[in-house]
Amino acid sequence: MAVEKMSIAKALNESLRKALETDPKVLIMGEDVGKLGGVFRITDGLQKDFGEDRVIDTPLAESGIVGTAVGLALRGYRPVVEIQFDGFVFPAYDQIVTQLAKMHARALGKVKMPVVVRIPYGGAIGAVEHHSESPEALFAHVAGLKVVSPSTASDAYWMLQQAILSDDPVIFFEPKRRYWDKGEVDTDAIPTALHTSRVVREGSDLTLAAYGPMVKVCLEAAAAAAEEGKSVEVVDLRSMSPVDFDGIQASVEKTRRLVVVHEAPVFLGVGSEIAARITERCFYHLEAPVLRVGGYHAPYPPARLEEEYLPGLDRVLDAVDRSLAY
Amino acid sequence: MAVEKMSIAKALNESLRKALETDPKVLIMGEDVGKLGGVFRITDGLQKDFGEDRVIDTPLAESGIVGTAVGLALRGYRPVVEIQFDGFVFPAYDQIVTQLAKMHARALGKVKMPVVVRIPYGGAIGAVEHHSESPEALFAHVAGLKVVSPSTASDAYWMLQQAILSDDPVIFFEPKRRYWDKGEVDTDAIPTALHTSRVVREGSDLTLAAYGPMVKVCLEAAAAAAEEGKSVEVVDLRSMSPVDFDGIQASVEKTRRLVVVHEAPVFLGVGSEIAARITERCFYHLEAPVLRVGGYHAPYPPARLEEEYLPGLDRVLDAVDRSLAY
Amino acid sequence: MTVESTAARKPRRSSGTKRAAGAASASKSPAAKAVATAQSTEPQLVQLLTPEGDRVENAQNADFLPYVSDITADDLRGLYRDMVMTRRFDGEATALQRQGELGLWASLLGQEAAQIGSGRALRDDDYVFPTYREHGVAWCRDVDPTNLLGMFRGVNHGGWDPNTNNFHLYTIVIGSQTLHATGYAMGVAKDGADSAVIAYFGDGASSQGDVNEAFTFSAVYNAPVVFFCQNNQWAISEPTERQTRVPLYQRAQGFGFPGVRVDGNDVLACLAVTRWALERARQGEGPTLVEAFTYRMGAHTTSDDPTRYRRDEERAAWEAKDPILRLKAHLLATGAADEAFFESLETESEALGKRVREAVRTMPDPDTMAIFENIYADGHALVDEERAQFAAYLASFEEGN
Amino acid sequence: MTVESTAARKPRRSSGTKRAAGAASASKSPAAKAVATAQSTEPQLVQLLTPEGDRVENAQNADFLPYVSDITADDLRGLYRDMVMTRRFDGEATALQRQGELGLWASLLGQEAAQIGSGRALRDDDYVFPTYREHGVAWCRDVDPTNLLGMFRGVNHGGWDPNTNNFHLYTIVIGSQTLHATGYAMGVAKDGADSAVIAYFGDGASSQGDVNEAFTFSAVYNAPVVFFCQNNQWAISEPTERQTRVPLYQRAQGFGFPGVRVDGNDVLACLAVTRWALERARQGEGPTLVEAFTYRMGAHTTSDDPTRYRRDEERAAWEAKDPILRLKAHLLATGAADEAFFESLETESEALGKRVREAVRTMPDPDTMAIFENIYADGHALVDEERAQFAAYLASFEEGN
Ligand SMILES: Cc1ncc(C[n+]2csc(CCOP(=O)(O)OP(=O)(O)O)c2C)c(N)n1
Ligand SMILES: Cc1ncc(C[n+]2csc(CCOP(=O)(O)OP(=O)(O)O)c2C)c(N)n1
Ligand SMILES: [Mg+2]
Ligand SMILES: [Mg+2]
Repeated sequence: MAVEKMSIAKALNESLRKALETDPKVLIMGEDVGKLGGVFRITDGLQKDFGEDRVIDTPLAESGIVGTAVGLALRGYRPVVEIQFDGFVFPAYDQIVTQLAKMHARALGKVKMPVVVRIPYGGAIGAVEHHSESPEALFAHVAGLKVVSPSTASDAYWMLQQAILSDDPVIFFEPKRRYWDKGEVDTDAIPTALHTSRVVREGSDLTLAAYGPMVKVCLEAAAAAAEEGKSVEVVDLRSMSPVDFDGIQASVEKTRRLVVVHEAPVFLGVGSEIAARITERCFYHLEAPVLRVGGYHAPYPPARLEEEYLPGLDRVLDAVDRSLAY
Repeated sequence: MAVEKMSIAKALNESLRKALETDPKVLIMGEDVGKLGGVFRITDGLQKDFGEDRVIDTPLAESGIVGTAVGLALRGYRPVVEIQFDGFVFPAYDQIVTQLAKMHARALGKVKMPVVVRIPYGGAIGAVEHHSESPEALFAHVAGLKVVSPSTASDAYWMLQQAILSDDPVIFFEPKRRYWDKGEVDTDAIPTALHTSRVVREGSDLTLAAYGPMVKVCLEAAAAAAEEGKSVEVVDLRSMSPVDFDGIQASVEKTRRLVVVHEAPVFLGVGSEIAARITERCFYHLEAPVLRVGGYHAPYPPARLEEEYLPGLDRVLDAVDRSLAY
Repeated sequence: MTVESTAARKPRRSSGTKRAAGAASASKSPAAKAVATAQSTEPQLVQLLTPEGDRVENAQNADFLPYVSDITADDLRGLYRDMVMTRRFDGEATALQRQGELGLWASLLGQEAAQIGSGRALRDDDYVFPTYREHGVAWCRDVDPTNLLGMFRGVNHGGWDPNTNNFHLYTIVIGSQTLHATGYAMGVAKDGADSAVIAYFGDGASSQGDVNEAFTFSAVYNAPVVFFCQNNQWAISEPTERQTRVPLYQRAQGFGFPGVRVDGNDVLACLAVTRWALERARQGEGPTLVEAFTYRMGAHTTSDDPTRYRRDEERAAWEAKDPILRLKAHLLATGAADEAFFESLETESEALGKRVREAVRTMPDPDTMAIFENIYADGHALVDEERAQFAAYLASFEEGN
Repeated sequence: MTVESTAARKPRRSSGTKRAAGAASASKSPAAKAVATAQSTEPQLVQLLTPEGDRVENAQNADFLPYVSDITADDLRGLYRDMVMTRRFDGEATALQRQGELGLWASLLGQEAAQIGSGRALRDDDYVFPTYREHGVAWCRDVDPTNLLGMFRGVNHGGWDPNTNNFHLYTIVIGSQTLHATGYAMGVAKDGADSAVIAYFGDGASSQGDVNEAFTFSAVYNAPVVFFCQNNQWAISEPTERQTRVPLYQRAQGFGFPGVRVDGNDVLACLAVTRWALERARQGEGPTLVEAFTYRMGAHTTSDDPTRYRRDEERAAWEAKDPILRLKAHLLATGAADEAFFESLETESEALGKRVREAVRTMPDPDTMAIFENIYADGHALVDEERAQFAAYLASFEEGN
C-alpha cells in the first residue's frame, strides 16, 4: 500500500485490519461490529475476514464489554473495544475507572492491560441526545488511562496502531464528524510518538491548541486570521493524557499567547489543565491569560442548536482577538 | 436545640432527621442505612424512628439505587441517597450523568430532580483500596449537577438542609476523615447561601483556597505561616459546582497570590479550573501563577503511603513559599 | 401459562476443538440430565388470534381469556383504528426523515399490536416509561404525535410534559428507564395508590445491568411494575441469540416473579396479558415480565441498513403475521366492521398524515438562548455567566463588529 | 438436583394498605395460580455430610456422589487440615488487626468448607477470581498466607502475581471480578484449552448489574466459568431478603444455565458440586451457578458491629453446623483420623500462626517513591514530571531547607 489517500474511517479500518493480521491476540469487540461493521462501518468487513472468534458482536451491555475485555487481557489477549457513541460509555465507566485503569498498579506491575477503548465522539452530525458528547476530561483525570484523539487520516491509522501496541489501556477518541475527511496515509512511515503534539501551522502572534475535530476549525481560523495580518500557530495536541506540555510551552514561549479549543464544556475541560499548567510554566512569557473556547456548562443541546453551541470559526476568532487585545 | 456542639457526623444525622421530620416526601436510601445506621453511622437511629418505608436498605447495586431514586423523584419524592464510599459511586455514574443530571433539561424544565447523593470521600483513614478517593471533578464537569462539600459541623448541618431543599440534584461530598471533628451548630441560624465561599481566616499576602477536608490543613498552614510573618488568607470554597469565583477573585485582588489545595489529583482537578479562570479574571493582579497542591496522577496509594501522597502542612507551606518567591 | 423451568438450548457457538469434542460426553454429568429433560420444550406463545384472524382457545391462553371477555366489536374496531393510525403516523415520519425534515426516525413498523394492546390495557393513572420506539403507546396515552417528532427533528430532547399524560420522555440510553419505572412504582406503593407502572424495553436491553437491577429492586420491594419487553428479534444488527440463549420471558423466574411470552403481533393477546400483569401489580403481587414476541419489520432507524445483516426471507415470513391484517381479517370474518369503516379510517389516517406533515414543516427552531435554559431548576452562577457572555457575543455581531 | 421452577415467595414487605388488601384476591389471577404450586417447594441443599458428620445419600445428592467416589481417608484428612489451617490463619489475622498490625480484616470464619471444598476441586491450570474474603481458596492455590495480609495492612493493593498460582488479586468493588472471570474464560475457550475459571462472589453481589451481565455474557459465549456464590446470609447488615425474594441459585435458570444450592458448611458436598460444575465447563457445557449456603460467623470485617443488626440466636444456630466440627466428627466416627492427627495439626497450625505473626510484624513499609511506580507499563510524561518534583521536594528537606 505505502501511500494512499483515504478517509479517517477507512484509515481506522485499515489499522484494525493490520492489527488483526499482525497479532493473533488482537480482538475486536462491541455492539454491531460484526456483519454490520459498526454503525460507522469502522469494522467493515473484518468479521468476514477474521471470523466471529476475533471480531465479536457482544451483548448490549457496555460494562460487560469492558469487564470481559479486562478478563481477556488477563488471559493474554489485546481487545480493541468499540463503544457505539460517546454517550454510551458511562455504563462501562466503573469497569474503566476502577478496574481497567488500576489493574496494572494494583498488581504492582505484574499484569498488563493492553486494551483500547474506541469511542466516536463529538457533535455536528445532527444527532439525537447522547450521540454528540465529548467526555474526554472524565478519562484524562483518571490515572492509569491514556487518552488520545487523531485529527487526520494518517494519525488515525498510526495512532490506533500505537494504541493497540501499547501495554496500557488507551481511550481512543475518534472525531466522528471527521470520519469522511480524507488525507494521505503512508503505511510505511515512521510515525510520530503517540503522546507528542504537532505544530500543524506555524505562526508567531498566538498559539491555538486543539485536538480531534477542532484542529480543522483552528486551521480555518488561522487562515482567516492571516488574512487580517495575524500570524497564528496551530498545535494539534493529539494526546490528552499525557498532554505534551513541552510542545505547547515551546510554542507559547514563541507566540506569548495561547487559546485552547475543544468541543467539551470549558468548565473542567482539558483546556483548564492546559491553561493552569502553561500559565505556571510560562508566567513571565504570557502577554495575555490563556483563553479557552469550548462547550458551555449545559447538556449537549438538540441538533438544531448545535451550531451555536459548538466552537466555530467565529468563536475561535473572537478569542484570538480578545487575546491579542491584551 | 438552637446552639449545640457536635461532630460533623452528628450534624449530618441531625440534618437528615430534621428533613425527615419536616417533609414526608424525604426518603433515605442506601446500603446498610437501616439498622446499622450506615458504615459511618450517619443515618443512626433514623430507620427506627421513621420506619423502613422512609429509611430504606437497598439491594447492593449503586446504579439501581440512583436509578430508582430518579423514579421516586419523578413521583414527587425527595430521595437522599447514600453511596457507601467514594470508590463505589462509579457503578451509578451512568444514571447520575445521563439521567439524574439531564432529566430537568430533557423535559424542558417540566420535571425536577430533587435528589441528594451523599458520598463520604477522601483519604487519611487508613483504608483499603477504593475507600479514600476524591472524585469530585468527575461530577463538577457535568452540567445539571451541583457539587458541594462542607468542612465544619455547622456547614454539614445547613448545607445538607439546603441540598435537600434544592430542586436540583446535589452531589454532597462528606469529608470522612473529619466526621468526628466537632463544632458549634446553630439550628436557628440563617445559613450562608449553599454555593457561596467563605473567608475562614483573613490575610493579606496570599490566598489559600480549599474545601472539605483540606480546609483544616490550610488553616494550620496559615497559622504556621503567620509564625514566619506571612499573612495568609484562607477561603473555604464549600461549592465546587458552581464555584464562587467572585469570592475567590475578591480575595485574590487583595492578596495577589493564590494556591488551591485539594486531595484529588491535580491534573484536571477542581484547582485547574480555578487556576484558569482566576488567572483570566485577575491577570493584572496576580504576582505569581496560581499554584496547586493535590494528589498525584496515580491511583490512591496503599494506606502506608497516604501520608506522603496527601497534601499536608508541609506541602501547602512549600507552595506558599514558592508563590511568595515570585 | 408459559412459565417454565430451565431450558438451556444448545449454544450457538462451540468454542475450540477440544471443547466441542468434550461436549459429546456431556450426558454423563447430572446437569446435562436435568437440562436434557427441559430441552425439548419450545416456549409457547399466548395467542388469542391466529395470523389468519381466527380466535383460539387453548391451554396456554385459557387463564387470560377472562381479561378480554368484556371486549366488544366496538372495542375491536378501536384497537384496529389505533394500529392503523399509528402505522400511518409512523410511515409519515419515515417519509419526513427521507425528505430531510427529521434527522432520524425509529420506526415501530410491525410492533403495532404489542404497543396498542399493552397501551390500551392501561388506566389513566398508570404511568408509562417508554424507550424511543413507543409511538403506539404514546398514541394510546393521547400524546400528540407531532410532539414525538421534536427530538427526531432536533428541536428538543423530549417535547412533552410527562405528567400531562403519565407518559415519561423517551429514553435513549438502553435500559435506564426500567430503573426509573421501578422507583416510580416504589413511590406509587408508598402512596398507597393502586396505580401500576409499565416499563418498555427491547430484547437487546435485557443484557444491560440496569434492567437486571430493576428486576432485583422491583422483586425485593414488590413494586407494582410491569416489564414489557418487545422482543422484535433484533438489536440493531444483533439477533436475540447474542443476548440470551433461552427465551427472554424466562429471565423473570430467577428473580422471583412470573414471566410470560405473548404473541406480540396479536393485539388481543397483548391486551389480555398486559391487563393481567397490571392487575397483579394493582393487587400487590409485584412485578411481572411480559415478553411480546414480535418483529421489527423495518430498519433499526432510518440510519440503519438491515440488508447487511438479515435475510429478506425472514422479513417475508413475518409479513404473514402482520398485526393489522390479522385483526382486519377477524373484523371482516366476524362482520364486526364493514367497508365503510375501513374507508373512513383511510380518510382519517390520511388527515393525520397531513396534519403531522404540516406540523413538522412549521415547527419552529428553538431560540438560541434555549441552550442556557432549564439546566438547573434553582439556577447556577456559571450558567448565568456563560449566558450573559454568549448574549454579549451575539450582540457584538448585531452591532456590526 | 435442586434446579427448580419459579418459587416466588411472599414478599417480606407489604406496601400500603390498599395493596395489602388487594393481595387477598390474588388467587384470581393466573400467575397466582402458577406461582402457588411452586410456593410450597423449599429448596433442598445438596448435602453429603450431616451436621453430625454422617454420610448421607438421597435423591438430591445422588448425581453428585460419583464426583467424590475417589476421595480417600487421606484426602478427607487433607480437607480437614486445610480448613483448620485456614481458620487458624484467619483467627491470627483478626488478632493482628486488633493489635493494630492490620488496618482491617475480612474474616472467613464459618465459610471454610465452601472455600476449601471448591478450592480443592480446582486443577492447577484453572483460574480463580476471588472477592476479598477467599483466604481459604488462596490457601488451596498455595498463595502464601502472609501475602494476603499486605492489602489489609496497607502496604499494597494486592501482593501477589496472579499468574504464579492462577489466583487473581482480591477484588473489592462488588461483582466486578465476575466479568473478568467471564472474559478470562472466553479466552480459555478461544485458546482451545480445557481449563476452567471460577468466580467467587457473595449474596449481596448478586444484585450488581455486573454480575448479571457476567451471566449473560457467559451464557451467550458458553464460557467455561463456574459462578461460586457464597451465600453467607448477610451483606454487611443486610439479610439476603434485601437482595432477592427467591433462592439465589435459581437466578441461573433465567439466563439459561443450571444453578444448584449446596450445603456450604459441608466440605465434601462443596467439593463434589464444584467438581461437577468444573467438568461441565471443561466439556464445553458453559457456565454453572453454585450457591453455597453458609454463614458469616463473624463480623463483616473488623470494622463492623453485627450486634446492631442480627440476633445472637441466629449465630448460635449456625454454630451447630460448623464445617470443621462436622468433618472432625466424621473422621472420628469412621476412624479415618486419630488423636495424634488432631494433635499434630494443632502444632502445625500454631506454627502457621506464629509465622504469620512474625511475617506481618517485619513486613516493610513500601518505599515512598512507590507512589509513582507501576501506574503505566509504558510510562507517562506527567507521572515522570510529578515523580521528579516529588523527589526534589523530599530532597529539599534532607538538604535541611
Ligand atoms: C447504553 C446504550 N448503548 C448503546 C446504545 C445504541 N443503541 C441504540 S438502540 C440499540 C439497540 C437496541 O435494541 P433493543 O433493546 O432490542 O431495542 P429495539 O431497538 O430493537 O427496539 C443500540 C445498541 C444505546 N442507545 N444505549
Ligand atoms: C460497588 C460496591 N459497593 C459497595 C461496597 C461496600 N461493601 C463491601 S462488602 C459489602 C457487602 C458484600 O456482601 P456480599 O456480596 O454478600 O459478600 P460478603 O461480604 O458477605 O462476603 C459492601 C456493601 C463495595 N465494596 N463495592
Ligand atoms: Mg430489539
Ligand atoms: Mg454475604
